[in-house]
Amino acid sequence: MRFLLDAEQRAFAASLDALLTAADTPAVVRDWSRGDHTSGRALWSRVAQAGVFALAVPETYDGGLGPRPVELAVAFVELGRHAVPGPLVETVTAAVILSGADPGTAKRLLPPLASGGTLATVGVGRSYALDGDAAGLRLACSSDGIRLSPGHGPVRPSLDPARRLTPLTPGGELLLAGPLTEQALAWARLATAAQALGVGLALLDRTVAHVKRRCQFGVPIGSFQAVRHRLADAKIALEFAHPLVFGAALTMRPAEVAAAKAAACEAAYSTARTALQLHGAIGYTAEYGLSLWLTKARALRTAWGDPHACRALVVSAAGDRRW
Amino acid sequence: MRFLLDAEQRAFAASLDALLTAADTPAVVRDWSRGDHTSGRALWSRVAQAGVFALAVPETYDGGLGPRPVELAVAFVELGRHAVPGPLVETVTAAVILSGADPGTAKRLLPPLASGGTLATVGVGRSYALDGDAAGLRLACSSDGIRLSPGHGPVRPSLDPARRLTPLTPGGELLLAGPLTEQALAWARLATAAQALGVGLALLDRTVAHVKRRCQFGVPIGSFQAVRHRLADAKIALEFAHPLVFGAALTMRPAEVAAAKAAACEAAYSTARTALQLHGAIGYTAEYGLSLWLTKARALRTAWGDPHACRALVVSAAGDRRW
Amino acid sequence: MDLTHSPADEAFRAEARAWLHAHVPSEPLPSLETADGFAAHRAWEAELAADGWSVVNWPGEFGGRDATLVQWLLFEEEYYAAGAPGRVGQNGIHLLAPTLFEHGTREQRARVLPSMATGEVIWAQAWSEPEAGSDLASLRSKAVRTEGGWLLTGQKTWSSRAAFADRAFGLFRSDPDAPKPHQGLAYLMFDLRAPGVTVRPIARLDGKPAFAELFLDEVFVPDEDVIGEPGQGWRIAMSTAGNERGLMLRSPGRFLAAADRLHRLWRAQGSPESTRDRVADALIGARAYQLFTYAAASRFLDGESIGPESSLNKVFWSEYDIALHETALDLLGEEGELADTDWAERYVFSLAGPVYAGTNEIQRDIIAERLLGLPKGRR
Amino acid sequence: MDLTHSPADEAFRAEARAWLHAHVPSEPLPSLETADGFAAHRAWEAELAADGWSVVNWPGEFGGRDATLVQWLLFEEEYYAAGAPGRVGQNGIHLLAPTLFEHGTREQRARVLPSMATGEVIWAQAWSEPEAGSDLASLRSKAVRTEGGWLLTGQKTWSSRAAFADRAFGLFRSDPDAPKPHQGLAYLMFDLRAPGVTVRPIARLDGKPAFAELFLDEVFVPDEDVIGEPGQGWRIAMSTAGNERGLMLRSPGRFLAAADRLHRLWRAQGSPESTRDRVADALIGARAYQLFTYAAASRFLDGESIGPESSLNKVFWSEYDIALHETALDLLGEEGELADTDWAERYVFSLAGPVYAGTNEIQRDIIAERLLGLPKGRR
Repeated sequence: MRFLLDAEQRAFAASLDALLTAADTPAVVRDWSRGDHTSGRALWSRVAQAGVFALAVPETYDGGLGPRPVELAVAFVELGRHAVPGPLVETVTAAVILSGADPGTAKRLLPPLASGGTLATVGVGRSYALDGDAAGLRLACSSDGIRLSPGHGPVRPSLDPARRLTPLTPGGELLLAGPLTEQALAWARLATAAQALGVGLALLDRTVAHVKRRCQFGVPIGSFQAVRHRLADAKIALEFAHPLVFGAALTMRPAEVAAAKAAACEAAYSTARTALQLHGAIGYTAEYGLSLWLTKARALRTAWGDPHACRALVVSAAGDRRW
Repeated sequence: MRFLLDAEQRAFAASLDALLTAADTPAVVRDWSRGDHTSGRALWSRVAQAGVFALAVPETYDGGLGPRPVELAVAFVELGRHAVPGPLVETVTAAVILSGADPGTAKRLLPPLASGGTLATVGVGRSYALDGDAAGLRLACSSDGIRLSPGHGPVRPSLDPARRLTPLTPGGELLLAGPLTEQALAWARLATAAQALGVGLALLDRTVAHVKRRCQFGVPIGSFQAVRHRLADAKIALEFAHPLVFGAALTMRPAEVAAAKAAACEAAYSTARTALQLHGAIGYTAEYGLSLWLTKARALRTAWGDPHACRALVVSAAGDRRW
Repeated sequence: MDLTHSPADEAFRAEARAWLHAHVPSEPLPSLETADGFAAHRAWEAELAADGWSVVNWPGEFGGRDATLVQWLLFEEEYYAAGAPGRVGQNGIHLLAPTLFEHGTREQRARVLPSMATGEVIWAQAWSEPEAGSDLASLRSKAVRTEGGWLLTGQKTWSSRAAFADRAFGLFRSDPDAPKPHQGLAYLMFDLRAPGVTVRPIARLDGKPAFAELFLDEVFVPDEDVIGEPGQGWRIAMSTAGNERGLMLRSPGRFLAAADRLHRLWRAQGSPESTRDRVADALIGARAYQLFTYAAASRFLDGESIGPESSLNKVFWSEYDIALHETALDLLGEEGELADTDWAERYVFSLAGPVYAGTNEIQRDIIAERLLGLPKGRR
Repeated sequence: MDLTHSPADEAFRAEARAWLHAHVPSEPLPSLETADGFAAHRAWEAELAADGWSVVNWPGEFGGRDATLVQWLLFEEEYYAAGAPGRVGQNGIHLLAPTLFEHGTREQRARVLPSMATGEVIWAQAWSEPEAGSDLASLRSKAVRTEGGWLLTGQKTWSSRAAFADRAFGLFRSDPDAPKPHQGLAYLMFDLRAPGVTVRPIARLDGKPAFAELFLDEVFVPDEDVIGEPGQGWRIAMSTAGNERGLMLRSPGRFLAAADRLHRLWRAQGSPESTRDRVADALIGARAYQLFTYAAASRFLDGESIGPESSLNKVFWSEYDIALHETALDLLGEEGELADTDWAERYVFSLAGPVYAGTNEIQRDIIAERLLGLPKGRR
């Protein structure tokens, strides 16, 4: 038992952080939100080169380094912290789905996901798929199987402008029989939970910095106890979501991943509410950077299973075995 | 439209307040908690003389002044503020039940309730009745009718030591056919809501006084913003429960009364939590006066329909008509 | 205690309901935070005004119906129950007009109010400045005396509606030598298209330009557009701020209608048991707010003024509004993420509630100090 | 990252489980806050000690098993999962013993620890005074030098377990002339039945004497019962307070068992949909607390100390515990009002959590200042 990231994992997080700090992510987000994917694809390539998507691709395929869910969670915390746009979770999920396809299909489709050459999205049932207009590979999941969707419908806006929601065109090549597996869903939820945790951490950091700087009535507002205590509560929520995310990555049990998803998304969203309140009007504007994380915290809450659905899974699995 | 208490109603509240302030209610509560009802009966008589129970007894019966639900709510706010023990709500409910009995029964049983000569309790189904050991009249309600219960089982303690819970002995004279009416339940809930509101107001008052007096780190703790804001939130909850209670008393529509019950009990309970936290350890002791209200706030929450049951009624009635 | 309305009031309510039934657009107008939507909402103001429904509580001479406060509340209940559009003219109607009635001259009222009532002139507020959020007394934009009037120079921000509005009102420092920071301020009205004014729209979270920054460079304002004495702006504005946070800013009718909408959504989603308590709380909260307002209106009609208790009201409705819309988004599940829906627009709007018109932190400080009598803290 | 336990640790866990399965009383003991219950719990401590399970992480010479921190966590998980009784000796075991290990003499350890391990001597804490709640530095009870020891005079309060315990430990002002209030304090152990000690039990909300006031009138304490240097009591106590708020005060095993209990209650009540989310949050919170503790234990094993992050832990478990028990009472409906049930006893116990061992307000101040680096506020 040693429930801490090792030196290599910490170094991986630090290198991603450095890469994303150097990139002008806010500008990339603005381009992406307008449907201009050029700068986003460039950033995507660098994220892929760092090995992020390869973590979800089995080692047996070209470019694969996985499955390594713990390292994936490490990466997605950083992607969330830097508000990187695009179908990140969906590309990971597509890789896990395709790992279960026949070897020929997997061998054909997985390497471009690992290398970053192809962005993928995944739609389940009639719900929207993220960034279908940017994805080169669109998987449509229904109860009868998973198909390579031939196209996508018109983009609908999300509360998070960087998320472009698209219905997938029915039909296309059948890749796998049967619905989305529990395991693929667990990967989607784990990546979303880690991303949400990163979003929450960024919101807390930025808000702490803001309240130290912003003065009212002659003193920094961070010296007001109501402000201090609200930030302390955000810190507590995030610090207790953190081990759930990494515990889930270690076991990959669906109920444990669902617990992490619910806790990380609730912590991120309540931190977003706190961040907005403590920033005041400036936080409510689209142009101030905070909005990148604020709106994502809301959107990730319902992506890949809202907190209520996740909690339902936790309760139904309880009693079967210890955590 | 004039949604304010009139001068007479305000004078009634003030006279009850004076009466109860002069009585040593904490000592009465301690006696009552031990099963010694002597001082409680004496106080009960004075409350009855002030006309409180008569408000639920129709004018057509000896001693009756009612039905006057608004004045009843005025009275029960004061009874709650002073933590008066005994089957207050139940005596009112019994009066409303008996008003629907045949005139002979009503004429026999109602006047002693109005005068305070008899305390009554009411049990519904298999649940406990309050203070069955003190009550001279015990009504047992079931789906087949309401009976004069011949006795009561052993007292079980409540979290509120002043509430002594007793099962009622089955059998006895059948007074009315059919279950407890919606209207009688509405009176029980209105009285409980008003009592809970009074409990919450007392908790707020005492806590405000405490934080002005109690010093830590060289200043009154009432100057700390976390303390100030928590009390502001308690004030808001109570101030918005208040009009619901009086609005319900005016209309006596079951859903409106249920809304008042839910809101008043939630406000009182959250104020109790705040009061306990801001008093610190002293508030957690049985001997310090605060416990009289703290424990009652919890008990009243579930008496006569917990918040969830009350909310269910609100939702099911919504849409039928405007409030 | 009495919640029944007089026959005259009920007749007024019935007349409003009938008119609204006949006139409310069957399709929602586009968002009023867009150019198209602003124009559509302005046209709706004109339609309201044509039949005397835009400012019911104003005197007849300015386009109103001399409605009582209670009648105004009933009108608002009917207005929102009918699903009528948001009021693009509300800054002028609820903030500037009460100030003109109390502090303006007869000439100002005659000149300003009729075009406000018809929507011909839409007003924006210009209170905040970059360095003065909750701390209004530290305003720095100045008004310098010139012949026949004043020259305004400085920067205002968070000016709601200003992206598309015609005129604005706000406070400017007219006497830099006044001994205290909230003295020496003038309350002025100015044209957003006057020479020297630059309007820079600011997009809110969903990208819509719900407010703007105003850059003012020696903007001329004639003396006739100063309200009250030039040094008394703070006192005059505070009486408006009382109104802003008081009865008129958020009428109970809004929330009664919102709670009904939520209840319908809940039923349409299959009445899930897991959100039943939250839907009930929305219904209960709307009724509580309505009755709280009726009680306040009754006290007002008794001659009492609306004092610090308006802080209770502000915290209540702003947190209520967010909770209601969060419940709606939760009910919608994944669909709740979509931005091009009425629910999303209303959710985004609700998020600003705890920040503007005096942050909820400031309101809680006021409640603690002035309603509970707690010692002044350093906050 | 690794959550698997070594074969040795799993063997330790299995041995503990087997012993508990064979020994845990089938009926709950009476409340330990009553005279009968205290005696029954003391007997249970002796039964634990007889087979070496009362203080597993202590060295063998004092009655322990030299268990590692991880083994202690596993023992606690098994202990509470088995429904074993509350620990009447916990004040001594978790607060005094760590202090003796760090600051006591070899003689003190040999004299005090074995009887603590067997429950023969039950210890009460004596920190608080009437005028010093969160502000411990303002203690006034004094220790005056006398031949061969000290004379204690003053008043202590909120002394948990003291109504029935044998001995107590606490801080006393030994040097009234020390330049700062938290200097000049001595950390002392004393007999609750010594001449000059008056114990007045205090009843908590449910009437049970869960703590007591101590009146001390020249109570003699020999030098051998002073821990560390007489003037260093504050520093010594702070290292104990770190333990108190840190890993040992509330083991994850408690809450894992409590969450399971709640889940069983929920199912017994028909699995109502309306409380499903709250039951899920209890299950999730227990797991979060367990994993948070595993991470802290891992850092501790790496040689890091447990610092201000113990404040996160304190706020989390104390609010978690209340929420869990409120959910249980809500599930019980009217039955939840009954005071003579395990759920009621645990609910009342949980209510004290946010107040003791440093109020949650103080903890949030520490989090803001030391973990977030916010400026010191006046609170």
